[in-house]
Amino acid sequence: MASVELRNIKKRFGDVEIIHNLDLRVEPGEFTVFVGPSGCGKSTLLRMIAGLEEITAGDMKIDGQLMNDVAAASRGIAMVFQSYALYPHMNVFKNMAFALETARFPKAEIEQRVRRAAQILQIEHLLQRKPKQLSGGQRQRVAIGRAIVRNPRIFLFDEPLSNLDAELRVQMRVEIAKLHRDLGTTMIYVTHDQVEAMTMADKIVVLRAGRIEQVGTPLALYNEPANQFVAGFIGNPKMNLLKAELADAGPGRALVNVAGKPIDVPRQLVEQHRGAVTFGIRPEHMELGGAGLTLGPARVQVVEQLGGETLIYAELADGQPLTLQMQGQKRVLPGETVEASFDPAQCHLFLPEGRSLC
Amino acid sequence: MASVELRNIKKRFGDVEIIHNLDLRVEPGEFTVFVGPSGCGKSTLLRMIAGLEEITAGDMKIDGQLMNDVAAASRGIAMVFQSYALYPHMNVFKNMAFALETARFPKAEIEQRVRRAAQILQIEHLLQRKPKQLSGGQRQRVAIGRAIVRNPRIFLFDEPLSNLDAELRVQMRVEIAKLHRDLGTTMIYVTHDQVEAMTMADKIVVLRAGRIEQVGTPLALYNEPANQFVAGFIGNPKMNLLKAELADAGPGRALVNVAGKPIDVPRQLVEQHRGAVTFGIRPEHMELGGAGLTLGPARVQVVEQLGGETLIYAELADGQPLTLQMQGQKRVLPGETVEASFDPAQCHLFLPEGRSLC
Amino acid sequence: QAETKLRMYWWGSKERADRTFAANKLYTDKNKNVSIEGETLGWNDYWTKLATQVSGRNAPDLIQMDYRYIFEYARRGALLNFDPYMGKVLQIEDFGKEATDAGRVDNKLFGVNLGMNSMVTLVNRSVLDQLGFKAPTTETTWAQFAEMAAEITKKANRPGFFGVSDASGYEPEFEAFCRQRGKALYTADGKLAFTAEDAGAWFDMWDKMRQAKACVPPDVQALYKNSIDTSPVTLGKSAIDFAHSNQLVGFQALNKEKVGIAPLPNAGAGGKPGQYLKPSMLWSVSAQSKNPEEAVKIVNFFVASPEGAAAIGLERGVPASAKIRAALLPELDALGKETVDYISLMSKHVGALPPPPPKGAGEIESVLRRVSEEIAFGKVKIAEGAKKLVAEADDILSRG
Amino acid sequence: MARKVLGHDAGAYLFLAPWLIGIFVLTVGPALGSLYLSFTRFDLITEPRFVGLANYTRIFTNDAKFLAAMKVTFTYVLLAVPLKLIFALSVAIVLNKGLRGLTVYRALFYLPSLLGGSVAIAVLWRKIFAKDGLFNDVLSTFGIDGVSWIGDPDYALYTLVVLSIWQFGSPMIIFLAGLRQIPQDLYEAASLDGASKRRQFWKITLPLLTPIIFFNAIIQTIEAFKAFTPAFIISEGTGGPVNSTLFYTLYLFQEAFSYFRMGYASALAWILLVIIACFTAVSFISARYWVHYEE
Amino acid sequence: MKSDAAAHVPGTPRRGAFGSLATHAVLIGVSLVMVYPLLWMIASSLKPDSEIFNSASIFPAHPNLSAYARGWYGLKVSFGKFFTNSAVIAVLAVIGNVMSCSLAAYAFARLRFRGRNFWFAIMLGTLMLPYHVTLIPQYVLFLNLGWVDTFLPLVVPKFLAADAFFIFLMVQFFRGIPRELDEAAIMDGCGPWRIYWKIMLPLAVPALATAAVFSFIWTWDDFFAPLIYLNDMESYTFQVGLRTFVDSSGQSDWSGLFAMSVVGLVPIFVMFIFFQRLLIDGIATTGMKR
Ligand SMILES: Nc1ncnc2c1ncn2[C@@H]1O[C@H](COP(=O)(O)OP(=O)(O)OP(=O)(O)O)[C@@H](O)[C@H]1O
Ligand SMILES: Nc1ncnc2c1ncn2[C@@H]1O[C@H](COP(=O)(O)OP(=O)(O)OP(=O)(O)O)[C@@H](O)[C@H]1O
Ligand SMILES: [Mg+2]
Ligand SMILES: [Mg+2]
Repeated sequence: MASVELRNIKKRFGDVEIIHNLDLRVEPGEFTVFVGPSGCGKSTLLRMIAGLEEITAGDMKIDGQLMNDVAAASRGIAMVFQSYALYPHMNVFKNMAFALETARFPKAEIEQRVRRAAQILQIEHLLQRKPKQLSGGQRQRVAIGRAIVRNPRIFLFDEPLSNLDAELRVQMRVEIAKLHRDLGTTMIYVTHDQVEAMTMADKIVVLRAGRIEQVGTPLALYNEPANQFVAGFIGNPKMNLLKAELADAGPGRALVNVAGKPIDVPRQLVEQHRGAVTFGIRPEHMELGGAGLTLGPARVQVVEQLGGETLIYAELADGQPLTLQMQGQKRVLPGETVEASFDPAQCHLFLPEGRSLC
Repeated sequence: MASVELRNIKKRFGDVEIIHNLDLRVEPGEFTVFVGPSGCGKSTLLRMIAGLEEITAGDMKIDGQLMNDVAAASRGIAMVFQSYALYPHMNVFKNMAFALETARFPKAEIEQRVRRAAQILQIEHLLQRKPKQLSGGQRQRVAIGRAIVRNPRIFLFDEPLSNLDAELRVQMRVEIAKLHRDLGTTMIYVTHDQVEAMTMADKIVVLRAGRIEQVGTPLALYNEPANQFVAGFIGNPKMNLLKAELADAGPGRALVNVAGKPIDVPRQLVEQHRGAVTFGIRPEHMELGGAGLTLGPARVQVVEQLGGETLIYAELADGQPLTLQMQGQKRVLPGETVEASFDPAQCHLFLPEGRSLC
Repeated sequence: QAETKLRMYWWGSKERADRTFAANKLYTDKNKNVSIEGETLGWNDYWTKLATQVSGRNAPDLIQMDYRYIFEYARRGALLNFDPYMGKVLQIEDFGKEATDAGRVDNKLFGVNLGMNSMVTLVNRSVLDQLGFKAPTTETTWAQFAEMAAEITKKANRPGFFGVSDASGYEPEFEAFCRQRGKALYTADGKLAFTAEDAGAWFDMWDKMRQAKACVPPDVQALYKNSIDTSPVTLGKSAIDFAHSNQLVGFQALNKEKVGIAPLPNAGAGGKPGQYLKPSMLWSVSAQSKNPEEAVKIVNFFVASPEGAAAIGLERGVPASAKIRAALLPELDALGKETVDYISLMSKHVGALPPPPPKGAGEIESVLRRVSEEIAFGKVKIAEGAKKLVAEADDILSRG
Repeated sequence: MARKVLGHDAGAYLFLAPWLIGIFVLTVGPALGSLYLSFTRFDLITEPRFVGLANYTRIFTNDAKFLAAMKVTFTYVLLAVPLKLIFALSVAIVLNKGLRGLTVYRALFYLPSLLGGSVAIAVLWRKIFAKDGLFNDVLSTFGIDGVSWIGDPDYALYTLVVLSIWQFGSPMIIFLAGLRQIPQDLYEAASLDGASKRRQFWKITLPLLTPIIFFNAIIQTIEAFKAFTPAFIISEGTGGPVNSTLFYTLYLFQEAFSYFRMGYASALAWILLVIIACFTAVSFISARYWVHYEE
Repeated sequence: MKSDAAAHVPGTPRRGAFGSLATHAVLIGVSLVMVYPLLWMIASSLKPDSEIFNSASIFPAHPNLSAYARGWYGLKVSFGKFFTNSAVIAVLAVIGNVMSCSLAAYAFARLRFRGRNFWFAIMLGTLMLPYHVTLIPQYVLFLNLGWVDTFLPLVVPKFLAADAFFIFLMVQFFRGIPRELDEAAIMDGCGPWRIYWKIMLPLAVPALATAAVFSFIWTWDDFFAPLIYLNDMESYTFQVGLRTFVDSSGQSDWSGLFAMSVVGLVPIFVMFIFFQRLLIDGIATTGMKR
């Protein structure tokens, strides 16, 4: 178990600064998930923690020890690379055994650990294959296997399940969670999968363009996004964000005009503000018909049937898009008009610069 | 617009047969999605269609023309590789322009098309970078860009969005769908993302270990899986599959014992059978409390809070696992006992060998 | 175990190696405390390695020397002066002054003559016989020679076959030509002893022969690399070439037809002798040798003891010692006999040994060759070329 | 980054240790020795005598042979290097196609390089390019009346250029090894982009082979500047006919070992080194613009 | 080698029978030009000396193998001994070069250290100085070490990476190996030594094979260094042995020379065939996303 502390971390590639003065503490044994848009710096951050990328400025500590100049090999970190980076000349077994051999584990134990990992990853029948004889998902599993055979201080996973099918992904998720439980190792995990992030994380770190937007437990991020970006990024489909006017606010309530409708939001604003705001409501918090407030009739543009649920992409009277997520297979056709209701307690308000107002 | 026809296709790597006598027809202009577990042969199939992999046996026709021996370069196919295969020595612009330059498009048009694609893919600011200076998701987008600048007869996408964040993924999905609508090009798309498969496909092909399990529209697969494998594979979280006894069956109804509970399933069996069957019910079709039938009390093992929904992993009285998907954030704790109800019309029954019974 | 180890170094053929090793064995059998390690190489590599070893102060004790190089090494102090050993360990009085002095540089003896040698006109006897020509004699003048060569070309009437090689770049023949005119290549004090006029006459003579198709064209001659295998005679391009008498055996080995040797042409009436007898090769001892006396003894064994001489035979040339020569004569084969006869014949027609050439003589030889080619290929005029030769030679000599 | 892998430079120097020892023990001493000698008069046997810049002065002001050697060498470098590389690359490309009998061809094509500068090659080369040689026989079937290629000062050097091209085996093998390192999936991508074999060659193979092309170009240039053995083919090291094959190192060798002027030869060597170093430096600078490295 | 079938790029049509026939025709034509000298050498070894230089025909009038026996036992020491000497030196050279040069190359290609560019320039510089001028100082050096007339001057420099050619060659190939593999190995706890040994070397097999082939062949073919440093005939190498056949000033055994030249080609040719099998498909870049 090891803590990771980043203080004032910067990363520059040539002239371009990719990570800007980032501060973060990962507690010992914590499962931390990094999420953020493509290219925001997640992999770079992991690589800096691993010691593969020089830290342009700032301090990186593991267990309180300054690590900036410690060799990657001696940091005691295992990592699953986004690009797998399998050793092309070694078969799957050798790929997974390599770290153990490096650490001079006894043969029998190597054998046992690798077989165990292979079993978990369902690649036992592939142990003799070379990487080029594997499918994408199989390669990815070998890459995971290479990390999990070890007992490092810290695990770094860079989108480790992105090429697996849903079923396998669930299984792997469970296995990684179990590994975390069993070993108690500190884990940092990059993913684009909301379900993974929500279910695995003790703490989610939302990154955007090299800055941390919010750190918190999954539900905290879902329920109380610190800003519009986090609100939009956490939750799938994305929260509806509508232009609105904050007309009035009192203790525990605020009056906003959205798409020409006045809506009374029963929430306490954190600061005084009048005028333009962004009004947010999640697609899954709206229902067709129902008793709550409505934003008025919306014209259906596109309907997506996912089997267990139906997504309706509609347009409000003032032209703003609105997404609705319905349970089951709803028979709604494009061109129809629907009216969806919601519980105003589930709304969010954001300042024009993005900060959450409540 | 071009049709693709595979007849009796086999693929062998050395001694291992990967694809077994596969037959498939993709209609001109159709959007076909391949899904299947990791390593089932999806990429191999794409590569055979593209002409990158020799066809061991069988015929591959495009627009009725035998293609087995036609060079990849002259098949008029664009492909997004699972491994990207970006040209490392060319910058992003050049990577995307390469095919157009090859086809001797005028400079201005190349410029315009590449910029347009870069805009869609949100990589305009990266056009001068080399692939090694890109993040994983950025590379993947370049790989997509390389395909979509062209006007091929057929598009092949091999898990093109796997490394993108949710928001971008939705945008890209929309863009690809739009491309399909605008160009009407035949598209074959491999994905592990249920949402992508369900929303984009005209037709989903479910593969398993080199064989086709079922071909059909998304909702057909969801609602009427031909067998237990498809039932389990389509839909996320996975359908609950429970051991059961088929006690009796009459026209339009069947009586099964599941976990010691007799359940009357109002469905017409396709053939006569008694004894062991598998009983299937999707997690999203179960609700806590409610008026439907129940499988008796279940002990909660794990609860996953996804924000918009809650997954409950429980255990029935006879020890069989049961997953429940609930709307919103349910306050259920492991160790509690819950009882979930369901509409028996949404049940499925499968023969021991897997075939669907209704 | 032998206490005294000596290294012996020579170039040459397998035949020579066999004989030398045999002689060494004879010697060491008699002198149990001595061992001789023999090293043999081909001509070209020999000198590079020798230079390296001498420079590295690791020269072999016994060095087979060539007349062309002895001055270079002797003047630089690399060789042992034999004079102190003369008459004691080294008993070569019966060589005669000429043959002994051939190993002298600046009045000190640095090389012991291993065999007598002289320039020859090498002829393809079969061709000459066939065409009805006689090999040149001591009477033949350059003019007659040129005429005959032209005749041969005409008579043979084969494309690419000529009377004689183009020897305008051959230094020994040019030297003979100069001597016949009463000049020489170098004066005793190391200056040039011929003039541009002499050179001009020489080049002019050959140019005329070229015009008359008496000699091979320059592009053929250009391939001659100072070796038997590249001689126009060996390659079947000419009937006559120039060489040294000890090369007869080598020539015959590479020629299907019968070859023979004859004297060089002379300047005719009033001409001086051009040829002289020089050693085919010499034994020298390194100045760095730790056992100079033993080394000199071995030299003596090779040239003055009947056993040693018998072992090496005539392979290195006709022994200078009359005594030894007499002892060996009976075992001569036809070619050997021809050589010995030639040397005996020539002894009456040769002039005195020229003064030792100065440093830089080797380079001047290459200048002669180059200038002759420039003239032959028409790159410079004859007079100009002659002047160039003299000027460049002077420059080299002044550089030292 | 790698600094950190090792903690400090020491680790890297450990890898370099054998080479560094070699450099200091075997190379630096002799090299500096020869540099010193270049300022002396040294006849190999007697002690070197310091003469300052005299050797260099003479080379640059009063040495016709130096100029001749420079001309010969530069002509040779400028002709032989590009032609040989192009030839080696072309053959490597053809052989890389996975033809049947690949190994046999590869071995056969390497044969001339195995023979090196052996005596046999010398004899043969002279036979082939003589006036009545094989080459002219071939020409005459086309009705061309050839000259004595090897004996004529105007052509002799070109036959050596041909010889150099003919011995293209080493760069060919290195190209082949380099071709094997190019990832196959890029060809797959390119063929789907509609690129013909030819275009794949120009746009994928060639750019990705640039590190190897660069290597071969540098090495071949250095080798060509130092060409020595070929001179023995025609002239047994005299540089003839008429200095037309007087390669720089041959001249240097003559000065050193035939004329006992090691000091002068050393000066010649250092001038050559500077010339080659300039060429190489320019190549390295230009490499930034055309050589693609994976990292 | 599996190359024939496997190297066919799938999906590309196999070249028509005619196309490949044409390619083969050209290749065979070129091969003839390449092989001609060998044939000529063999033919010459079967001729008497007097026929070698002035006979127009390549075919011997009366082929006869005697030159082989004569050549083999022609010198005081038989060619068997020279053969062994050459083989020992060449094998040691291969080992030395591959080991020491790959070490240095790894440092240049992958490690960043102060003075790297400087040393790299020095390394290239050593390629540029003609060896003739360093010969004498080097000779003196080896003489003082007592190494002259042993194999040491021929072998030890190879273990000290004196052949910058191979360093440079390997640097170029090492640089083509994706750095991510190093990084993966670093994460697996490898230090630079293990990366070098377990990652770089296996992935650079084609380059190492090339270096090995060239080391062997060039060492085998080298005559200058053995000529200078070996005195005792017992220690002569094959090439030096060959050189003693030819003495341009006098009598030479030409057919013996050619016979032995042919024999001398056998080991290097075999070595070439053997090692070129290692010029297998580059494996360096599969197994990762790019
Ligand atoms: N060169 C090869 N040699 C042997 N087996 C191979 C080779 N290439 C692929 N395979 C095997 O063929 C099967 C199908 O591979 P393919 O890449 O088509 O899978 P996939 O369906 O695309 O999987 P994924 O979703 O993981 O990408 C896999 O089991 C793989 O191990
Ligand atoms: N070598 C480099 N030179 C310049 N820019 C680089 C380099 N490597 C990465 N970048 C840039 O740094 C940013 C962060 O990259 P990083 O790989 O950390 O993104 P990421 O968050 O992992 O994205 P993804 O989810 O797409 O993998 C990207 O915008 C990328 O373009
Ligand atoms: Mg990343
Ligand atoms: Mg795949």
